Amino acid sequence: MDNLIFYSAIVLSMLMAIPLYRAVVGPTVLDRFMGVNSIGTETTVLLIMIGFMYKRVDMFIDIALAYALLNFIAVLAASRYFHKRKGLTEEME
Amino acid sequence: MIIYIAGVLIIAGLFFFLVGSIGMIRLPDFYSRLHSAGIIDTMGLLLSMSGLALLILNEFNLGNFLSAIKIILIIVFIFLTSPTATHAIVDAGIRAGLKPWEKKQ
Amino acid sequence: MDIVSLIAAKANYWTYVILLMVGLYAMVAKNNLVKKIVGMVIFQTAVILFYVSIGYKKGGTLPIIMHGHDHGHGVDSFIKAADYINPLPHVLMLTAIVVGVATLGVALALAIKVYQEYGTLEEDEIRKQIELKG
Amino acid sequence: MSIETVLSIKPVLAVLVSLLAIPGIISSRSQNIREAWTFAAAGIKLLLVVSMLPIILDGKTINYTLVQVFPDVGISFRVDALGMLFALVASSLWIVTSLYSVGYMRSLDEHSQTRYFAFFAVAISATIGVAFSANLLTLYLFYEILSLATYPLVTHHQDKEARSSGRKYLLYILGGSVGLALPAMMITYHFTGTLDFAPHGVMAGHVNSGLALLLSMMFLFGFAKVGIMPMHSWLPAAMVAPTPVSALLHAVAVVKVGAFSVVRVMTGIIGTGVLADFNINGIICAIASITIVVASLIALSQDELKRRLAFSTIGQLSYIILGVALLSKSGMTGGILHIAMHAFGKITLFFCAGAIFCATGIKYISKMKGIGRRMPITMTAFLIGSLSVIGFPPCGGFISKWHLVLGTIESGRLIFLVVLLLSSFLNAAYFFPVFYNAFFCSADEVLFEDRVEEAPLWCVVPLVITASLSILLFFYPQPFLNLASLAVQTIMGI
Amino acid sequence: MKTRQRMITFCFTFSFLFLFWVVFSGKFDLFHISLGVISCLLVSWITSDLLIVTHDVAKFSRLFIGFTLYIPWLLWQIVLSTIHMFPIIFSPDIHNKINPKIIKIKSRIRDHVGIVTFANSITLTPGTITVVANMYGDMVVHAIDDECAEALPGDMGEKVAKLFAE
Amino acid sequence: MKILGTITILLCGGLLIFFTSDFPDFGDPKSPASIHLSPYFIEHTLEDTAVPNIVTSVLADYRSYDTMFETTVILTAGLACFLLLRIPTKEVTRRYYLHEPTGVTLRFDGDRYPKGSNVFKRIDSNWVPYDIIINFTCRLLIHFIQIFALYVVAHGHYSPGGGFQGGVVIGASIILFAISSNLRASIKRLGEKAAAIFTATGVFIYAGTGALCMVIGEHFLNYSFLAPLLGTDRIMARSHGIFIVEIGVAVAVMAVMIWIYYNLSSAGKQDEGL
Amino acid sequence: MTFFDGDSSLISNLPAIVVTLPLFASLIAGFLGWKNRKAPYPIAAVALFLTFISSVVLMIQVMSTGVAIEYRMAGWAAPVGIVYVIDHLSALVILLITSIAFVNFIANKSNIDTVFRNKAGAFNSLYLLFTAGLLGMTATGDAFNLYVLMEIASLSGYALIGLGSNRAPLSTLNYLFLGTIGATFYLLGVGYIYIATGSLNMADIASIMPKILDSSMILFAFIICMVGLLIKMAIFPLHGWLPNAYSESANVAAGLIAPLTTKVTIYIMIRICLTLFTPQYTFDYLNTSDLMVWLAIGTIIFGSLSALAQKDYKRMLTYIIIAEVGYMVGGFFLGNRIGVSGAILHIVNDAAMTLALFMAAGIFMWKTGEESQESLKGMFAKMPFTMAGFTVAALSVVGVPPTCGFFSKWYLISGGIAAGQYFFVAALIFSSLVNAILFFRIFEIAHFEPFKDHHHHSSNHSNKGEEASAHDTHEQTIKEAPLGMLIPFMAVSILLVVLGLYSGQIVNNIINFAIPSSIL
Amino acid sequence: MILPIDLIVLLLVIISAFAAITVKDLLSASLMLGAYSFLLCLLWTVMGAVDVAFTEATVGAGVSTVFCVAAIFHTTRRTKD
Repeated sequence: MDNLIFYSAIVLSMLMAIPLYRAVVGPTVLDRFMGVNSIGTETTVLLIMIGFMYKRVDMFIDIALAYALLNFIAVLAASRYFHKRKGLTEEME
Repeated sequence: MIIYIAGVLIIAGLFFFLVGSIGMIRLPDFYSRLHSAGIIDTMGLLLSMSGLALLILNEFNLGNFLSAIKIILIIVFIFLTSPTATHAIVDAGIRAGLKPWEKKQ
Repeated sequence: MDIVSLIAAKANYWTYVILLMVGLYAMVAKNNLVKKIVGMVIFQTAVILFYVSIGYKKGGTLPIIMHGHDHGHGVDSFIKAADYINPLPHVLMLTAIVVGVATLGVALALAIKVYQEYGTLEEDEIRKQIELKG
Repeated sequence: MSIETVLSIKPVLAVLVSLLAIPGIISSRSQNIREAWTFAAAGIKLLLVVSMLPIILDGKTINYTLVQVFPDVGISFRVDALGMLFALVASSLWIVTSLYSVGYMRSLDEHSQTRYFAFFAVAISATIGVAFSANLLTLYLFYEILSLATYPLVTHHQDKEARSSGRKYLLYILGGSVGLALPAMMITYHFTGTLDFAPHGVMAGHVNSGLALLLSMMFLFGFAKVGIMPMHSWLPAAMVAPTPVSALLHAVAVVKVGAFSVVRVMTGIIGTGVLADFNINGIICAIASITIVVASLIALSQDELKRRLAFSTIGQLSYIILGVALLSKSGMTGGILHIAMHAFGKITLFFCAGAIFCATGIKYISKMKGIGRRMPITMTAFLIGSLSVIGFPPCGGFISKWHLVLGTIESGRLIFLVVLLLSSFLNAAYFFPVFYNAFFCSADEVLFEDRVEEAPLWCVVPLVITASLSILLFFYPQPFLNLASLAVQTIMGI
Repeated sequence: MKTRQRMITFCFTFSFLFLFWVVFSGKFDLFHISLGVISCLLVSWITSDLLIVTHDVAKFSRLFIGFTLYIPWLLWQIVLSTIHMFPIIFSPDIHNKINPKIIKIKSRIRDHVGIVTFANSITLTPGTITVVANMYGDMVVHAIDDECAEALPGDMGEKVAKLFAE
Repeated sequence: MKILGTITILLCGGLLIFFTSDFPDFGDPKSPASIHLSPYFIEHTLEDTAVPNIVTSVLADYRSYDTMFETTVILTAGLACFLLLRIPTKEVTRRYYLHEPTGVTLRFDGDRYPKGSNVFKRIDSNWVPYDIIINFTCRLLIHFIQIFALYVVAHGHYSPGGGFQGGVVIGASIILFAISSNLRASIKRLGEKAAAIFTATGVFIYAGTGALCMVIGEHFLNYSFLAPLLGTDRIMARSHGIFIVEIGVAVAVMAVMIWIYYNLSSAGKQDEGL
Repeated sequence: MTFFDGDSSLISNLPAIVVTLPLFASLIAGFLGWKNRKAPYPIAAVALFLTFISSVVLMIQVMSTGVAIEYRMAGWAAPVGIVYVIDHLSALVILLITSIAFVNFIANKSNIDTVFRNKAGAFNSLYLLFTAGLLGMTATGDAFNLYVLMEIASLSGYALIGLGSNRAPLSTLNYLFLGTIGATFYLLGVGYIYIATGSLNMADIASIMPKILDSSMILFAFIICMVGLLIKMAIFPLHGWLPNAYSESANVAAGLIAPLTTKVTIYIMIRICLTLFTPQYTFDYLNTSDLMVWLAIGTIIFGSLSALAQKDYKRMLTYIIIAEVGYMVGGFFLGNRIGVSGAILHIVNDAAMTLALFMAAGIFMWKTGEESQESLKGMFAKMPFTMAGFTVAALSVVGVPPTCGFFSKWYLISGGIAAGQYFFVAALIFSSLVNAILFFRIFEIAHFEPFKDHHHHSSNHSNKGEEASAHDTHEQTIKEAPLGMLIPFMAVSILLVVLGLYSGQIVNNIINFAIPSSIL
Repeated sequence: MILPIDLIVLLLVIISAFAAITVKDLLSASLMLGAYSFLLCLLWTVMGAVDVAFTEATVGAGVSTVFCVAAIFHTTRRTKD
């Protein structure tokens, strides 16, 4: 079972490259929001998996929880920017 | 027995993560990509987290039980926040004037 | 030493150097003030990576005593230092993170002030304005 | 020969007394009270200095250390014969100069008189401090204070000319002291570990010939107040100052402090032994001689009276250096004595120049035709002063020059005898036109109207005093002569 | 009446939060329980006005039961729509497969909580995303293809409406 | 500048990477860092302080003095942002009001705004309509975030977390409130003044505990002298002392995060913002 | 001295009190600032005064016992916990910091009231926090604790500086970047030390040091720490942030920050080199002297020349500060006893001089509202007392006896000669001359040019004739600075002379004990 | 055991750091900074520094991103580099 968790964690961390790709490449800012949001979700799972690898899940759950909540705040704040400032591109060159 | 169910759930969760990620790359515009990002937030998270929760319960005691409940709570929270965040992002996109991709007739 | 174990042994330190340099580059060479601030954050976190890497111990578990919850202060004679990751760098880095966020706040406040004064965040444009004003 | 020392706070008091008068000077409401403070301070200072005279003449010295600032070096005072001589000159002439200042400043209605008197007091304090300093550090300290305190005096008029002259003044004086004298002092301290003036110098055994030469030159040019060429050109420039200041600069305080410092360093730090051993004194003598001759020649070509006097001063100062550098007994006596004799002579000349300016507003010699008929007292005093400077018998200047001439012969360097005689001739040459213009021009050439009269009493009295003192010193040079020979005894160890 | 309502809200918030505390804490000694009580009192005192779902206990319990029934159904819907997304994502000709469109739907839900529940359910099911929702039940939805668009408001709307029916 | 920067960075980086070869290997249990000082902490934390989380015990006891100043750093940042940004303008030239029954937006210039009216509601100049989804979800979440944060503060002894993390999470919850509704509503609940006073209070709790120890006993922050006050033995006194200062940290950090956010998001006007 | 013999709890806790007193006062000031605008100032003033008193007591205590006081924070002994170590050196610097903070605060009361108005509470708080940070940096014996306190001092410094003129935020932001780079490099250096020794306590590290002298990590730790500190003290190639930041800040802030920041950083450098890395490593093993002295020479030359090019009074002062940094760094790295004494003495003297100059700047600014040198026209006539004090300070910078600048320069030059670093000596003398030119340029302007009233420009415009004859009648129209500013300023300028005269005592009784005996 | 994950996350961290300073839009930069913080948090947990990870999660991901966005809200998104 340890091996399963271990390999799943590796796979999951590799999978995180894809949302990261979306976040890095864009093309719009909103794609980046989406990518960051997805990274957050996957990281939450990965955190708990690491907890299993250390055999002390109870220590990691709090972090995962905080993580999930605060990820939300960050993305919300960023999208609030567009709620109040019009224009995706007009401020940019 | 529980272990195997948990293992299957985790692998299924990973599979959905993969699916969502591929969708995020392949779909043509931001709005449709959000749909596939939704898979990550819902199915992927749900399955893998419940797998992990089951895995904890494999060795049953009070502490582990509470840990499992906390994992379920994480799911609940993410099910609350994820659609809100998605909604906020979409709203931002609409307000920012990002035109949805439309199929060329 | 074959290449794999070399990478395993040093990758963290290399990464810290890379991050440090990325941050430093942004602070030195970038033109935009907020970009510089972003670089500053990266720069500071690089050091945190360095410290945390120092603290890691192979085969060690988290620096929280196992089964320490139940007996209040019953002396556990079997606690072995090698079993636990070095906690001291973690403590130091908590402080460093806090310092980082404090600095970030002040830097952003200053950036807002600069923007209010010049209407731009680009350093060369600001410099041009200063020259124009004499 | 052991020198008996006496511990006394008197030298410190003598230095401080004029400083203590400054608050009084500044806070005074009326001119009279202000000047009363000045005179009181001057009087007390003279009394203090004179009260120490018997002890010094007994062959003792007075010591007092204020604070210890470095290991073995402190702000400390010592009164010996050489310092006493200088202090006596300075403090006695201060009274006269103050007297003269009052007349001069009031009659010309100068501005900022309070500032003038305050800085005058600081300057005189610093002068006494230099005279009484026991080590090079203390000397340097007061030297710098003097440089800075005279700056506002030199630039008293606050106009463009004063500004550029002030610049030049500071450039030379401060540049020399910070750039040359200070490092020389540090190097000395590093090699010898002490800065105290010892009778035979402290360098012997610590330095080689190259370093000794380097240090001597650094000191000689670093104490730029002595006006050795090429560090002389501040002096003519500083003539923009009011005349009492010029008198102070050129007769009493500034230039004499430079000369005194050089003498002190040559005897007390470098030491006659070292000078003689490495034949440095020859080089110094040569430099001094060149200065003497060149300065006299330049003086000939000056038309402005004060500038001519200034170049005269440059030449006369080098007599002192030359005399001491000859390292013969008489030469040294003459050099030291010249500090006093030249002071009395030159101050008379400056007073006269000031009085003329006061009464007529004229600065140029060529325009002074016939002035002797209108201002007989002043011009007579001028005659006496210039005779003293030239070294003509009935005046004090003769005595010092006589000793100098003896000294050249004693030391066997006859070339310097030639220099002395030549320069005396030149001296006469550049003073002669003044008398000629003043007294001997034909009646139709007189440029003055009848109503031109003597300068105010406050101006005339001091110059009469100094002129008569110049003559008196010829007949009664004992106090200075004794002090000078006492100093020479200490230095030469005879 | 007002104070009683407030008391109820307060008690409700408090007990709910305390439940959470116990789950989080997992420590049942006096020290930690009292800490929990203090914390929950603090939070419910500061923010009790934010969590007004209803003042009616009966309605609340009905809602609670309704929700417990609704959530498994929602999960099943999520699974279904995810499976619906599969062929779209893996199809080689993805641009022909999808037909994104923005549609307006109207539901008869008037309750705020109901609208939020419905909107979030729509977003949670892959294939549809709520763009705008207002308090009168009008919604703008982005759907990835026609099938998803046609399924709205559909069963889901019905169920939520029934749940929050007055 | 860019080229110069690149060269410098490459040189520095190369040098730093080159020197990593002398480091002990990653995770080497025999490195000096692992064998000199840290074993003491690991082996003595339970008998000294009865706190299983070694990070907490080191943070708030062995190196509590650092942590006090860490909190002070936060306070300094809050004060700095305030001092730099805050514009104490009483007169607002232009305000927008929503007439709630009709939904009409009105603009008032100068001083002529409807004071004390029930039907008019002040809105931001770049106002977005009330978003029911975001608003409701955030209102729901804030409680849980806060109770979670308090849990984190209270259980810093046993699990990761502690005053600082908990404080930030509480602060984040209020920031979430400010984002989801609007800044003025949030300021009405917890104003700038309260934030500042909370900050000072938080640091004061920490430093005051230290000073109390100094007054009672001998050393600054030596909690074991608090034992008679707390009614426990010296070891538990340390544990409780840690808890007290963690509360102080939490209060200070919470308030500062909010304070800085207020100032940043409204650019010092404390009126309308993100 | 029975007062100190008793095991009084207050006395034994002094090291903690000195640092925490400003901290507490800042909390209370910040707290009360919301209630009453006038309340924070007296509190802060009293707290600074008490801190000053306690630092004096601390100094006396150290001098009378002759051994370093070790104070254990939280009761844990050295390597485990954090300790404060008050030895002669740190007691001296603590005394310096408290006195300067106090004097500057007292002198700027009216400034604080007018410039900061509603934010006076926050300002006073930050002022106290800055002081506390510097005091802590000085007192601490723990390498990491130093970093935290450094950040407190820096952050509050940024805030204080950033509230200056319109351009201040930009320069402060640059300062912040550079300051952060410096502090982070220092932190990194501490990390390298930690990885090599496993300890954070300075004394503990020093005791491990001899075993690992040739470890490359220690070498790198040294380099990185030094680079960080050199950035923070604005040495020549890394100085860019300082002039703008200091010259554009408010006067009251500049009066605190300019004298202290660089000096305390230099103190930290000395502390790190002597206590942490041990002189054996710094001077004998690494032989850093030549490189650092050349760096110092560059700094001195550059600072002096740049100062020459400035038209603005405060900017000129900032470049002088840079040059002075070169003095101290160079003096320290001469590596002999005289040079190090000179460097330490110059820390004290230069802080006092800079304080006086910036206070003068504050007074001029208060009077004229301008900062260019041209605005000082006719100041000698207008405000003779201020200018007298200014003259003393200027002469001290130039290095004219008996002001204190001369004596520290004396030690530095002696040290340079003893170490054979003749270029350093030359640079010092060159810089003295340049300083002389700089200040006499100002004197000339203030002395020769007629006064122009900037405040009442319109009223004076009509009667130009009066203005021309202004200096004739100036004795009736003296307008000095307000007494609240003038008296502290005069006190500081008198102090400059007193410090000079007593520098021998300071060196013999304090600095001699501060330098380890291994330095000859 | 933990190493492979460590290496992968390190790689991701570097990528996001580069992205954060190269992206030509400040809002994106601050978001990338948030992502960078997330990944760092992951990295800390991988290395067993749970407290640091917790702090990084709360501060780096939550609060500092919000601060950045708030500051950008009041300045501008535009950047030339």
